[in-house]
Amino acid sequence: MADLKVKIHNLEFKNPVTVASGTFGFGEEMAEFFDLSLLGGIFVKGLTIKNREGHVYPRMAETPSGMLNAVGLQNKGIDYFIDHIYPNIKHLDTHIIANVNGSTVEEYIEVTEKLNDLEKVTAIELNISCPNVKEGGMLFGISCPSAIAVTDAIRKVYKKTLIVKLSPNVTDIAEMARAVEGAGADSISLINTLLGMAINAEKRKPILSTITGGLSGPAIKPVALRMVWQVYHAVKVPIIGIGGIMNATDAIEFFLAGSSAIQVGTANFIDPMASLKIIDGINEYLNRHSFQSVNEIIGLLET
Amino acid sequence: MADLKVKIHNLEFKNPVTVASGTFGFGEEMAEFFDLSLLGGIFVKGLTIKNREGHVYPRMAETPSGMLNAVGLQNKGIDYFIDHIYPNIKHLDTHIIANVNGSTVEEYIEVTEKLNDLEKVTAIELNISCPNVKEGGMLFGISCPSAIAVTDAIRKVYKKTLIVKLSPNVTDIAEMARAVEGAGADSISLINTLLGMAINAEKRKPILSTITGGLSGPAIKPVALRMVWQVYHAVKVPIIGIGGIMNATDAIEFFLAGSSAIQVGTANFIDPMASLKIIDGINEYLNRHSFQSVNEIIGLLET
Amino acid sequence: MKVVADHKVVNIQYFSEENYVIQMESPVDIPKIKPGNFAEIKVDNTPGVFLRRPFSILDVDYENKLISFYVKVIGKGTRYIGLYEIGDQINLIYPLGNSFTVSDKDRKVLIVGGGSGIAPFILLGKEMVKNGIEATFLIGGRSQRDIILTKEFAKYGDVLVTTEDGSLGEKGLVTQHSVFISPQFKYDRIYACGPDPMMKAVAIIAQQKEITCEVSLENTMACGFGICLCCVTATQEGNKRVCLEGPVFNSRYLKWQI
Amino acid sequence: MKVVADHKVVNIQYFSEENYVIQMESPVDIPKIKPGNFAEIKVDNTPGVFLRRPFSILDVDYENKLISFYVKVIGKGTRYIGLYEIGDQINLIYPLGNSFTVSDKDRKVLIVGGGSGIAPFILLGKEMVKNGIEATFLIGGRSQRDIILTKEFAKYGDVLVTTEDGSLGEKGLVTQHSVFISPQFKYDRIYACGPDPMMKAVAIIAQQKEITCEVSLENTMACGFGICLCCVTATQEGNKRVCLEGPVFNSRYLKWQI
Ligand SMILES: Cc1cc2nc3c(=O)[nH]c(=O)nc-3n(C[C@H](O)[C@H](O)[C@H](O)COP(=O)(O)OP(=O)(O)OC[C@H]3O[C@@H](n4cnc5c(N)ncnc54)[C@H](O)[C@@H]3O)c2cc1C
Ligand SMILES: Cc1cc2nc3c(=O)[nH]c(=O)nc-3n(C[C@H](O)[C@H](O)[C@H](O)COP(=O)(O)OP(=O)(O)OC[C@H]3O[C@@H](n4cnc5c(N)ncnc54)[C@H](O)[C@@H]3O)c2cc1C
Ligand SMILES: Cc1cc2nc3c(=O)[nH]c(=O)nc-3n(C[C@H](O)[C@H](O)[C@H](O)COP(=O)(O)O)c2cc1C
Ligand SMILES: Cc1cc2nc3c(=O)[nH]c(=O)nc-3n(C[C@H](O)[C@H](O)[C@H](O)COP(=O)(O)O)c2cc1C
Ligand code: FES
Ligand code: FES
Repeated sequence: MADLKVKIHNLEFKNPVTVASGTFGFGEEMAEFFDLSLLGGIFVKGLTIKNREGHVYPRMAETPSGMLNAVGLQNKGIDYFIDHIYPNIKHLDTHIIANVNGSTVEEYIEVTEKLNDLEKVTAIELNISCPNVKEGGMLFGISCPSAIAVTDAIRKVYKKTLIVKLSPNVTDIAEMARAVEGAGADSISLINTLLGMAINAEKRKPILSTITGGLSGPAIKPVALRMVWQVYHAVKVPIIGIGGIMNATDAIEFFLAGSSAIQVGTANFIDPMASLKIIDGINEYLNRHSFQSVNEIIGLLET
Repeated sequence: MADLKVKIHNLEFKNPVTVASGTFGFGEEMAEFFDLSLLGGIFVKGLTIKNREGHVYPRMAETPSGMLNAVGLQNKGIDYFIDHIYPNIKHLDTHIIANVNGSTVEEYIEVTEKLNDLEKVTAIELNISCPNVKEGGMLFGISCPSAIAVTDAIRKVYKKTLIVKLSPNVTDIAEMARAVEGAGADSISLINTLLGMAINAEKRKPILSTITGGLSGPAIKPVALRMVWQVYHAVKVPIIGIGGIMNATDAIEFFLAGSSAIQVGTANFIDPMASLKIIDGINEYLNRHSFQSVNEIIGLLET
Repeated sequence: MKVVADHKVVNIQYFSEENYVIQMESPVDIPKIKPGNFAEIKVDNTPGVFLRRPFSILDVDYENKLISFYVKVIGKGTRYIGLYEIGDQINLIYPLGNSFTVSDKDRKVLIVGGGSGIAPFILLGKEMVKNGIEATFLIGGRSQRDIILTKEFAKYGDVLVTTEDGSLGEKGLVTQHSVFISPQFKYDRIYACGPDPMMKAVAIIAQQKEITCEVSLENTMACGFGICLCCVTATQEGNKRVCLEGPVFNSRYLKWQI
Repeated sequence: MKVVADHKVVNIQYFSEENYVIQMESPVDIPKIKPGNFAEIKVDNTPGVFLRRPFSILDVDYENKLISFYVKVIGKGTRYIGLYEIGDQINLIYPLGNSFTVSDKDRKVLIVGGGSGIAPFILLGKEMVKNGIEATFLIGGRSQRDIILTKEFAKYGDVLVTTEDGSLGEKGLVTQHSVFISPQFKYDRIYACGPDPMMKAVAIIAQQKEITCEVSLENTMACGFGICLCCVTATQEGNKRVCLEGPVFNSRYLKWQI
């Protein structure tokens, strides 16, 4: 058994395989499939200050090797999470990371402040990249000054590990990464979904109620890998790689490009056991190639 | 038979199906498959002022529902085109459109000026979006001032139809489109490839010699459709839609989103007859839905 | 716990080019399946199919570990599943979703199915018999060829049929069947599954007659087990996941535009 | 004109789990195939396979419109092609690429094949016989199980074998075969197809002995017919497309790092 432990800022993860926000609920539903404590961490569904019903149906479109979603951050709000969900998942022996959303800097701050006291929420992931709603903050995530403003504000009120999640819908991802690192991010996760669109030619209508939505799945993996690699060469903080990871080989590619950990997203929908298989596969790869630890392959790409 | 004629600026195309630059050579090789005069137009392989050998092998990587390329604008230079290729294709009864590349505004101008005199080259496509090389001008295509500068310079020296090809690797595609429209573009084509990367996990090396390359194919269709739709609502000039078009349904989606014509790219590699099948399929769709002309469905998306 | 496993195809029976029942063998004991539960089927090797496809569980044979589905061909996935060969493996996840209410207070129930919406009603029929509830099945389709499994339904209750072209049973839509205007019309509960307009029409009748009506909704699903939030339907208490809080809902709980 | 058409699988013969010959029937008359020509095979319904796959044409039967390929399993596509069933349709494009030079000035030639690189040499052997040229086939592989089709080659000339483990023929790499140091070594031309290092080693020997050497290169191809420029190899006259100006090159024309 190779050593799968990785560090993100000052947190130790038992393994580098976590699950992406919005693709694993709050974990509760997935407990019917496997023991969630086997995961390195769980990034829970995006939280907002108030209850959000999300967008109207239809919210999903299948695309070549991927899907579009327009969920629109449906969640019952931070207070409901604290009172009704957190108590059910806080016993898990894995990192629970809250995905924080807002439509103003103040909202981000309010949500974050409430999370400060949850002992088992060991980190937050600042989502400045959700393409679906104003509250998802993509507007924050596509310009440096606003990304700096929100990161800086949260840094002031949050003492634990601060992960900032970047949007791929930008001209220069390295610049964005440097900006949030400078503003105090302890780690950077990327990528969120690419803004896309699907059309029903027969009905001559968009498939999503919101017209455009977020593209995820293997289709975006080449873009995600490229951005991870660019950001790895732009910042010093650890990177959490996301985008189309379906199996252990995909995960290894992200480590080689510079990720210290990865998030499994859309793959959970197709194979709820995907993340466990990925953990096994990483171990198998490390053994086969005689690496002692996953840390040895982070950024090891020979260029 | 529905009316398939469309207009791009002052040019009439016998049908809206053209083939994308770099995915059809200079047409010569494809004449072994079908009569090229059946096409609406041919966007020939990117031209530069001097001979370019392109990048070293490997130049290609297969990805989920797509591929990455790093050809690097291999071509024998504009003079060779004029002397040795143009004479062989000028008899074709279809629009021949030259794809113009440069690493400086001066180079763009030089190439363009030489094309002015070629009677059968009825338009040029200004490529400010090739992610593979400096000469491909992606640096021009990802900032408004430089896109305006090169478009404006070419507008001054080119009197025929000027199509500007946009890069999808930007934060705000509508802004780019308005910029080049303002600088004199008669039409806008989009999208060029998304910047991506592929890794061989076993060898721990990038698959492409250039590390990153251009992502094309069905994987990028949702992004392309979204951008066409955004640009359609941002500019008045006709749009030529590109990105992952494999069949007539895909093409119809691009018309609905606002394209006046489309380019078939990567699909040519998998099915050299793809563009002919798409022409037939468009006709079939129009008949089935009782449209007289393809012009009726341009931008018809009900939102 | 859920079953997530490769199942072996043991039989495919075509009723027409567009309708078939596929039966598979489970490698593990099949857990208790309730009427209305569904499975997510992974359709391998089909261009353009990326996500799983949801199908109601038609029938189970616990002893022989057999599970079957009734599939109507709609697009790529439903066509391809019918092309599997005996012995091929198909990955299934089940049981998913909630189920129809079976109340021993009920005496007589009406079960209305249209198209592939009849699928959950074999298991429901069995439960009715088990609980001594008298079931009437009302099956609708476009024409005779769409009306299948009636012999099977007849084992669990009366079977009424409508076809739009009148080729079998009464002519018209299910909701135009004479049973609804019969003076003897007296049911404690109505169940409906089928196209949205059909379910809405049934729900309206139920509401008028003040009878509880349960409908099983369809929806585009990315996961099928509650984690993506793509499959919501608007209810009196906000958006609910059709795959988890549904697919069965009391029609009055839904915020349908009826 | 090129053939672009669905072909019916009529036979698949496995030599081992990793080697097979697949034969297909063309719906149209097969145009003249030259030794070295290849085809682009469309591998349908295989996850992760988006582009066609190039394969040398192993043999053709013009009368019965049959075309065959020798496939070595490397990854997804090559595995899947071998799983087609008799009667299935596979889309092919051919003939593609250039071909080996067959010169009636030659008296004796040496044909060196390794792995799937033996594929183009059945057709080449036939041409040799037709032109009265004496061919010697030198076939290399890792072990006995990799050495196939030797009976077929024997129809067109002498057959020499090397295996790395010595299980058949001489032990070692093809280039270590005693033929190269034999005093009788006298060939007018050498043809080679196989892994790059093997072809380079053969080319070096040919150069030393001042014999013309033609090699058939592999390369990652997106199209296979000259339009994508993805498959280039560096030559004395700049980058050339392996799919169009190749796959056969005079080894001295190549800018190999030998
Ligand atoms: C809980 C549940 C139970 C179901 N049970 C059955 C069953 O027992 N038998 C059965 O035959 N079918 C059933 N369905 C429907 C079945 O899931 C779809 O027909 C199938 O997913 C279509 O897949 P496809 O690949 O063939 O179609 P695609 O190629 O994906 O789509 C073809 C067309 O149909 C539309 N479409 C596809 N699925 C749906 C949907 N669910 N709602 C609305 N439009 C859709 C698409 O937008 C597209 O226009 C059920 C669905 C749900 C949600
Ligand atoms: C002109 C030509 C003729 C050929 N003739 C034959 C033949 O007659 N018989 C035969 O068995 N094979 C032949 N090949 C090789 C064959 O095309 C490849 O083995 C096949 O494309 C691999 O596909 P796959 O999906 O199985 O592998 P993939 O799953 O695509 O790849 C598996 C691994 O092999 C590597 N790889 C795949 N193809 C190549 C390649 N062409 N060059 C270098 N690395 C590669 C990939 O990078 C990857 O690491 C020929 C190739 C060319 C260019
Ligand atoms: C249905 C769905 C819902 C999502 N919701 C969120 C969210 O609430 N917050 C967030 O930061 N990202 C969200 N994402 C983005 C994912 O976390 C991830 O960044 C993206 O899907 C790319 O990874 P993948 O290709 O592995 O899915 C969502 C993605 C999907 C598909
Ligand atoms: C191999 C290859 C070479 C290309 N070369 C050029 C080029 O020279 N000039 C250019 O403007 N675009 C070039 N492109 C981009 C295509 O014209 C097109 O914009 C892109 O591939 C997206 O369309 P598709 O998904 O249909 O392929 C190239 C694309 C590929 C795949
Ligand atoms: S389909 Fe994913 S939550 Fe219902
Ligand atoms: S493979 Fe496309 S040019 Fe050779």
